[in-house]
Amino acid sequence: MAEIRYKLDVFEGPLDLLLHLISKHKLNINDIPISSLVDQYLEYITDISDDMEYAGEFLEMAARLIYIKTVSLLPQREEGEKLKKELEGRLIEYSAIKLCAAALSGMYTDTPYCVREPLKIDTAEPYSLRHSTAELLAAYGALGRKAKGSKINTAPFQVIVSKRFVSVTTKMVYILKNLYQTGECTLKDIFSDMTDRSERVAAFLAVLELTRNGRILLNEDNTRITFSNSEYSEDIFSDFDSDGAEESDTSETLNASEQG
Amino acid sequence: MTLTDKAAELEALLFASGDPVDPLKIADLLQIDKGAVPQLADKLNECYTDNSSSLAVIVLGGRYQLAVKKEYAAVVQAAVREKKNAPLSAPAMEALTIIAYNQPVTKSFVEHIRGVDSSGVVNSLVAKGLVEEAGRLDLPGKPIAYRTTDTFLRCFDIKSLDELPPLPTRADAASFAQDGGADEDIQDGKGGDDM
Amino acid sequence: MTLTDKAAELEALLFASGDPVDPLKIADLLQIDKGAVPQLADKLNECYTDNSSSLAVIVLGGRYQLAVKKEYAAVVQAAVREKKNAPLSAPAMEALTIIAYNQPVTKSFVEHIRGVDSSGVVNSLVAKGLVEEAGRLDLPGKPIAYRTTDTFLRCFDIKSLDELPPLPTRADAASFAQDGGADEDIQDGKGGDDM
Repeated sequence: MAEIRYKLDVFEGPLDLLLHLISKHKLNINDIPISSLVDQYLEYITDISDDMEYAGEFLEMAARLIYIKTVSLLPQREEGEKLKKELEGRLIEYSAIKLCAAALSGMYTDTPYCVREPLKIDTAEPYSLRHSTAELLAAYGALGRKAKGSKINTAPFQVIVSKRFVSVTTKMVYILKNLYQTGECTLKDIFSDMTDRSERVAAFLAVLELTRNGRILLNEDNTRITFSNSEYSEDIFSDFDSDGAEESDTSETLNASEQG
Repeated sequence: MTLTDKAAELEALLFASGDPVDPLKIADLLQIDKGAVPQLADKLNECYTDNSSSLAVIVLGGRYQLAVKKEYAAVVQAAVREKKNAPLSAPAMEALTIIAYNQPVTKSFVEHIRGVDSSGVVNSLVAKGLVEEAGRLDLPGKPIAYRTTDTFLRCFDIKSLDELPPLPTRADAASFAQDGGADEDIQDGKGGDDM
Repeated sequence: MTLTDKAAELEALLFASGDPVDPLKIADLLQIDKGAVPQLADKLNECYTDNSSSLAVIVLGGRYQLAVKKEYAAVVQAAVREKKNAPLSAPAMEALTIIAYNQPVTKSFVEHIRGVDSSGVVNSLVAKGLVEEAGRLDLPGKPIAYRTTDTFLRCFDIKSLDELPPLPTRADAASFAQDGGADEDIQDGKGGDDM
């Protein structure tokens, strides 16, 4: 696949490939022998059909060539001739553009005359030309169907934008509160009714944080947690109370679990 | 009086920069000693005076800038005003229409409707004072929203946005589509709903 | 050689504008006859040459712009840290050629001639400032047309589109395709599709 891609990357597109084949096989561009061109073209792109997206333009041209060849075989040959002329015309036109692009690219300079930004002066004088509102309507008409824009609907994005963030502190309190009641619990219990990703991440970080500062202990296979030292338990909430932003959140959690 | 090579280089540098340039940077770019910069600037200024040029090197907070002498302020003002008052281009008018009828809208909304990058066009409308920022929308990335200004109302000679002409109804749009050959999409009335 | 009042005013005007200015506007702002503008610009240029200034008045598409002479491009580019004009890729050059010789044209016209989707290439030319929108064509779907800019003229060092090399004749193009002017490139595979 990579090889084919490399082979085709050399060309700007199907027209470029056709020009290449025409020059390589010394075909007459003013009267292309379609049959032999089709064969050579197909031979060239034969392996690319796996990658439709990449090769679409090349395949479309293949289909076109085959179509021209087919209609040329019919008794009524006018259409075939017409299509062939059209293709020849396109190829010659494209060839002219390539020639011209080569000439232009020689004129392109990487060090042109340098110019400057306009002077930035705040005249505090805004735009003052007068327009009629009919010009707005005309511009609207020029947009065609696209002008039928609806207002931005923020609702579908609410989920993303206002996604709940669960603080680690809240979860630390939640875990400790659990431990007051049970003395020890499994990690599974803690995560069991958490469905929200943010909540789970916060709880996980809370466990790590509590372990790090020595308030809980994890057993050997990291499945159960226990209080490491009950004497801390008195101070814990006062610690968190100083964290102003989290305060209301925390107390809500506490109330909820007290009621429960 | 003619300029030395280095003075001409300094002129080129200040001309293209626009903003004030630090002497250290000047010394670095011209490969001269930092101490020689003031002298070079003086030289350039002398030359401008001698030749009755409209330009002058000014020093702002220790940095150098090329500017127009005060005597020419009138002509400069006129040039800038003229620029600001350049008539609206067709793309600008399109973008203004989209903003006027859908405000507040983001640049990407304008871009979506127009089908091409419209950032520059919207910026030019802001520069002309026809459109202004209107906070950020509650969308991913918190994009800036834009709305029309009082200047807009004045320029279009209306008192409020209510006076904007009504947009063609769906039926009108459909017949427009028929004459104009525009799209079927209008029929179902939800052209560009998606962002 | 010293500047006359009007020449100095012209200098101030062009300096402030930055962009190319139409001679009609110059005549209007300086209150001179339109026919006197080219002469005045010549005067200013003469003066710049005499004084070995780094500046020059250039004419782009019939409009006047103050610029830095090419000799000083290196120092200016270092100063404004403007990326050196990256060479244009082959696809970009093809698209630019098609637009330059057929303007105003739509993206689908470019695509038709090249035989490949050209939307991205045209967008990149717009981003580079070589090409700009030129309104919509009265065709189904109201497509946007594109044309080349003043920057295009400046980057190809021509004063107007008339100075573009003539398009190859049909016969030239046909024989080019036949004797394979492009052949060598293809053999060693350095077509270079990347932009």
